[in-house]
Amino acid sequence: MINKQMMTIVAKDDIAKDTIEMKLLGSVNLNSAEPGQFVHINVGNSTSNMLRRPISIADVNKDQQTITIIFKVIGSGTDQLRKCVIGDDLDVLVPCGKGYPIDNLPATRALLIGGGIGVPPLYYLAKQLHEKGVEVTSILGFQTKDNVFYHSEFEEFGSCHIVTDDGSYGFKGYVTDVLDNENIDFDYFFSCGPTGMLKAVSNKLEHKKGYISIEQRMGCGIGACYACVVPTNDQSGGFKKICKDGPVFRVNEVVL
Amino acid sequence: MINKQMMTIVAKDDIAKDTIEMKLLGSVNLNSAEPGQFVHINVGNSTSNMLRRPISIADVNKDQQTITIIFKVIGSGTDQLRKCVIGDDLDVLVPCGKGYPIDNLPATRALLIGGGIGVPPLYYLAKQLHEKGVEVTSILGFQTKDNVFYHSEFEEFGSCHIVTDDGSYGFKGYVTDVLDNENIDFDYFFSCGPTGMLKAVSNKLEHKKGYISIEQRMGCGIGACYACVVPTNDQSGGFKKICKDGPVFRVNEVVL
Amino acid sequence: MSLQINLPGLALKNPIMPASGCFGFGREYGEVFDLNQLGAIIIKAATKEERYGNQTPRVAETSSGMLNAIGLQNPGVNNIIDNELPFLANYDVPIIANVAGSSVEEYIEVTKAFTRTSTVKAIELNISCPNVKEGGIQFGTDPELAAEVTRRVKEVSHVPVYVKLSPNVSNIGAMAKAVESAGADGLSMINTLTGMQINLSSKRPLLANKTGGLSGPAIKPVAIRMIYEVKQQVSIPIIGMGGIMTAEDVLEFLLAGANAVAIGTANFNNPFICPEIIGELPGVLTKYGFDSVEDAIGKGHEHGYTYLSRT
Amino acid sequence: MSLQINLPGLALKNPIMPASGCFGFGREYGEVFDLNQLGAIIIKAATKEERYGNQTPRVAETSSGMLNAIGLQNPGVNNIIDNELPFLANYDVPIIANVAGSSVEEYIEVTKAFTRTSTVKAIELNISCPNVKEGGIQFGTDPELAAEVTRRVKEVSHVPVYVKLSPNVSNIGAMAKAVESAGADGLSMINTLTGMQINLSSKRPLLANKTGGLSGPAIKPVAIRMIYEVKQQVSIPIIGMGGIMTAEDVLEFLLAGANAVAIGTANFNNPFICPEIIGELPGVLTKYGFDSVEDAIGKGHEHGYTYLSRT
Ligand SMILES: Cc1cc2nc3c(=O)[nH]c(=O)nc-3n(C[C@H](O)[C@H](O)[C@H](O)COP(=O)(O)OP(=O)(O)OC[C@H]3O[C@@H](n4cnc5c(N)ncnc54)[C@H](O)[C@@H]3O)c2cc1C
Ligand SMILES: Cc1cc2nc3c(=O)[nH]c(=O)nc-3n(C[C@H](O)[C@H](O)[C@H](O)COP(=O)(O)OP(=O)(O)OC[C@H]3O[C@@H](n4cnc5c(N)ncnc54)[C@H](O)[C@@H]3O)c2cc1C
Ligand SMILES: Cc1cc2nc3c(=O)[nH]c(=O)nc-3n(C[C@H](O)[C@H](O)[C@H](O)COP(=O)(O)O)c2cc1C
Ligand SMILES: Cc1cc2nc3c(=O)[nH]c(=O)nc-3n(C[C@H](O)[C@H](O)[C@H](O)COP(=O)(O)O)c2cc1C
Ligand code: FES
Ligand code: FES
Repeated sequence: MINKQMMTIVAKDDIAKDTIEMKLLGSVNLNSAEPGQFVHINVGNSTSNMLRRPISIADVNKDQQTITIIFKVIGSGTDQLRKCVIGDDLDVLVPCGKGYPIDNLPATRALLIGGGIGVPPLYYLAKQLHEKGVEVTSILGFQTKDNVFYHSEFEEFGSCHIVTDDGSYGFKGYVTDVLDNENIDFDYFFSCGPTGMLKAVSNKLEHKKGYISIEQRMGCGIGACYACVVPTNDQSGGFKKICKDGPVFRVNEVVL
Repeated sequence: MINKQMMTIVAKDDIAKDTIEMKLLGSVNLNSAEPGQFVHINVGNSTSNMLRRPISIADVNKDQQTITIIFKVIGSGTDQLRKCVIGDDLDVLVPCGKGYPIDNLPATRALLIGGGIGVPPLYYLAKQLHEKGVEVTSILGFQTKDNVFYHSEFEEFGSCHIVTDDGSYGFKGYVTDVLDNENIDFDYFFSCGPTGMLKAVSNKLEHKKGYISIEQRMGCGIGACYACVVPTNDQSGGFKKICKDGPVFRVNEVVL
Repeated sequence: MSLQINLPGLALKNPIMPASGCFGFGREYGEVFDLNQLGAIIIKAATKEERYGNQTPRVAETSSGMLNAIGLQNPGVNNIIDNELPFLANYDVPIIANVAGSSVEEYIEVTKAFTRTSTVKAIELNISCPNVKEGGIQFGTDPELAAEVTRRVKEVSHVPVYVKLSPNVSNIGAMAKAVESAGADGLSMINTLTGMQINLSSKRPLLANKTGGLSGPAIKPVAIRMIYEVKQQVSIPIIGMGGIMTAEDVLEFLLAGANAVAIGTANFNNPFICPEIIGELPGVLTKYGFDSVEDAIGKGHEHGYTYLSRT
Repeated sequence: MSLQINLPGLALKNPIMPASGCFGFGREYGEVFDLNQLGAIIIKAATKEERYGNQTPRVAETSSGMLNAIGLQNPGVNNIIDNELPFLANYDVPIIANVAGSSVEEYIEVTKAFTRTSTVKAIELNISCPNVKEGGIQFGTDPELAAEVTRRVKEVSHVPVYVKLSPNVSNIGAMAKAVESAGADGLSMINTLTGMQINLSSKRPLLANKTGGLSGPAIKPVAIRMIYEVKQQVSIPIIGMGGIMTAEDVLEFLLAGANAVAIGTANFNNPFICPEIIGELPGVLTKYGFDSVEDAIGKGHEHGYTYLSRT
């Protein structure tokens, strides 16, 4: 169940260019939060930034009842969030949406493919998969060296390939180049990143089972306003709400 | 000349109910600021509180290059100002308007009559008059005990009568009751406060020379938008801009 | 304090209801708070057939507001009656059905369909949709078309009809009077102002639909003005909306002449906004000297001007 | 980078000018910064005779905006020519005179009066004033009245005429086309949206005039939409305005189809806003891939939609 709670910022770090990691301490139990779900944060007041901002849950610490978020400053809302300091309270809807359904998944070797600010949700996923004994390989793509984060964090759970557009860190190229060049063995893949990347990955891995996480501008974030719909791929004229039915979908479940 | 400067809050105190005294350190010379002039403060950002708030200059310390303002929290702008803390910078237009023209005034005994949040500008006036050797008597009216401020400060410059609507501090009644009951000798009076009070004072003292300070909702604060006009009393159909020609006017110069 | 208000077809325990399109069919918010607290619920627009609506992005944020171009996505009136209304029937809250269409016939058919349920206590006739037959002119901007659709819908409706006015008009009073004479039982105002945002990077309108409806506090002064203006020209009640964020805003709408209010965009910012405002309203009414909601309605039209005072 | 723009009658060094009514006759802002930096100056509305305007309060603050009801206070066109224009003639900046009136005759007389000065380089015809003869209908909401007044003013004007459109209309495109066919050399849009604020304590409209014009960022989406809509229907240039606060906002107006822009409310928040935006504009144009102002005009109408991406 989604609840609205005030969460206190207990840690804040710059981890890459314009990229901030924050730990938020909950006032209501966070145990149900799953990898792939997001929080919907009120970054304004009644006149500025009317709409909440969706940010993925990058990690959950059940002992401390904190969640970690990682966000990139791209506009007024994330800029506002950047200005918050340790000790500030944030008004957050948590947890929102449906995460990666790994509980009942017969996965043994997982491939995680993340792009840019789509990387954060994969971290908590990697951690959970690793805990369940699933072998994890990751491919993370960033624009350039300055944008790279969490390389060593992902390496804790298995091998991690980093690519950058300009080769300034790791391999030069796209995440799909790694798929071409390395012979990675996996039974399920999980991907999150820009739409272009998700399309390329879905095409390349079209015969594989996998899950992708997508994004869209949101109004309510809870399924009431129909701002964030995406058509399903089954020609039935059906649709899914990204905020409620997603943001995680089976590959090819929805039209990218 | 009005200039726009960032001023740093160097002191902040609650001096009465919802009434805050702030000292602002200028980055541009403040020597020209006169009693009766005001500052025009930007209390918002581009989306909230678009309009600046006019607040009287309550004191100037030329050595330290600070000005003092005293304001009452009555709405969103003053509430925003209340939230500012020592060290914050405020975007201020200073000094605005025309003050009490005491430099060339042949005053020897001055009577100051202030009501509520109209009291602040009279403080710097009292100080300046006192320095010039003018004998100062003040009558200050407040709603109730909780609202009273600067009693002892005014007493430094001469006798000070406090009245409250409910008699919870000083005399019970209105400032005009003091005029009736005490036989105060003066050649010029100076008044600032709610319009009702200014009217009552102007009527009672109609044969006396004096100056009053009035207020109106403002747009630009510098004389360009015609938001703050007040008709003159000379039947000519003329008008004055409170922000530029005032806020101080000769008694009976403008229609109250 | 009594927050009760009686309007045609609607016995409201309080004047607060979520606005159409901002609350779906109540399910999601029903998981967040007890819907029984609400004065009424205005459900999402119904059309005859299922509609997918516009392409995404469908929302954009603006200064003190937002744009939306959902495009009337809904499962069609029959699905709404069969699959959504039974859930809402569990609550002791009057349901108002927002009826949309692109021809007079469609409005009539949707309204007729609703006669087969007793859950719907009133119709909110959404005349901001373009009239396809008349070449895309909005029913909501032409007094004659608006009167015509009102009259025809009234003929088939078994419940009172509130006509929801569009603010994108030169003369809101003329629109209000036209639908009043055509038999409207009440008005609902305002719908969104048409707006656009252009994305600097992509160099095109941000919304896939290009234009969208502007809502939120940005439009409140327009809503208040229109309600004030219309209140002086008609005698049917008004459900007011447009930028309400606080109980003070509700009182401002009541003073302008609204008999009840709807809250749209604010739900997205704070899913608890409706019950919170209901809780705060008695205190605000008391603070400004009113004994009931009824007491405050239209009171902004009476008093003389009082001067500023900084005491 | 070249910020130059040539419009009928106006060779602008940059596309930034203060909006009418928000800059007086330039004297006060002239004490704050060097007016020679401006692209042009639109002076406060001129009527035939001196006007005192409305009672105070004349302004109110709203979410992301403000209401004003100054009521066209001005010393009358002859006083403006004799006492205000000589000051402005000292600057190397084209002056645009905003012409107001409550009858076609008044518009004509004011325009004629301006023919006796060479300081005024263009007329901005403010058709938002009520037409007293026709019973208070605004010239700005009736295409025929608007065309009529435009035609008559064009006959007597020795300089190009920009008609300033009111956004309080059902069909802005029809208004724009009407005045274009009547000979308008350009458009200026948008004027303010009519709004109201009710004061809870006094229980009456806060402005003495009751209604006022809403300006500021709140109305920017409406301005952008109307300019985008009109750009597709007329071929005369547009001076865009409504809520501009930043150089990015200016680019949004250019993309929507404005050839130059005016800045109103923002001057009150920051008296240096015009020169600041002029300073920032080249950087913003470069950032979004433009080599000049000219280059950006109307570019929001061309590009296909590109998806969101969070890389
Ligand atoms: C399910 C989900 C999870 C996300 N997780 C993360 C994350 O972990 N880290 C991160 O940095 N970003 C994440 N994003 C993207 C993030 O929501 C946007 O970057 C952010 O909303 C931008 O807000 P802004 O005010 O800075 O930008 P602005 O452009 O000023 O925002 C204007 C409006 O557009 C919306 N918007 C802009 N870009 C996006 C976008 N890419 N997706 C959705 N809405 C957008 C904003 O929410 C706001 O309503 C996620 C998005 C979704 C949908
Ligand atoms: C020349 C002058 C000097 C002043 N000096 C002082 C002072 O020293 N201390 C002090 O506490 N107050 C003073 N005031 C009054 C002060 O400006 C208002 O209390 C303040 O603007 C209220 O802002 P707000 O946002 O809290 O209220 P809101 O009611 O939310 O403000 C809404 C709008 O109305 C305007 N407004 C509201 N009340 C007044 C008012 N009484 N006068 C002018 N504008 C108003 C605001 O500036 C704003 O634009 C002075 C006013 C003027 C004109
Ligand atoms: C996302 C969204 C969807 C809406 N859908 C509808 C709708 O289906 N029918 C309708 O009559 N109004 C619709 N509206 C308009 C609202 O009901 C309301 O009139 C408007 O938003 C003004 O109120 P607000 O400022 O409180 O949001 C919608 C508004 C929003 C923001
Ligand atoms: C205080 C004030 C006075 C105005 N006076 C006039 C006027 O005399 N003539 C006119 O055509 N527009 C007038 N306007 C409208 C502005 O010129 C401009 O069209 C409008 O404010 C939108 O721009 P903005 O949002 O940048 O303020 C006035 C606006 C304000 C705020
Ligand atoms: S954001 Fe409202 S339904 Fe998804
Ligand atoms: S506030 Fe603009 S002229 Fe006084």
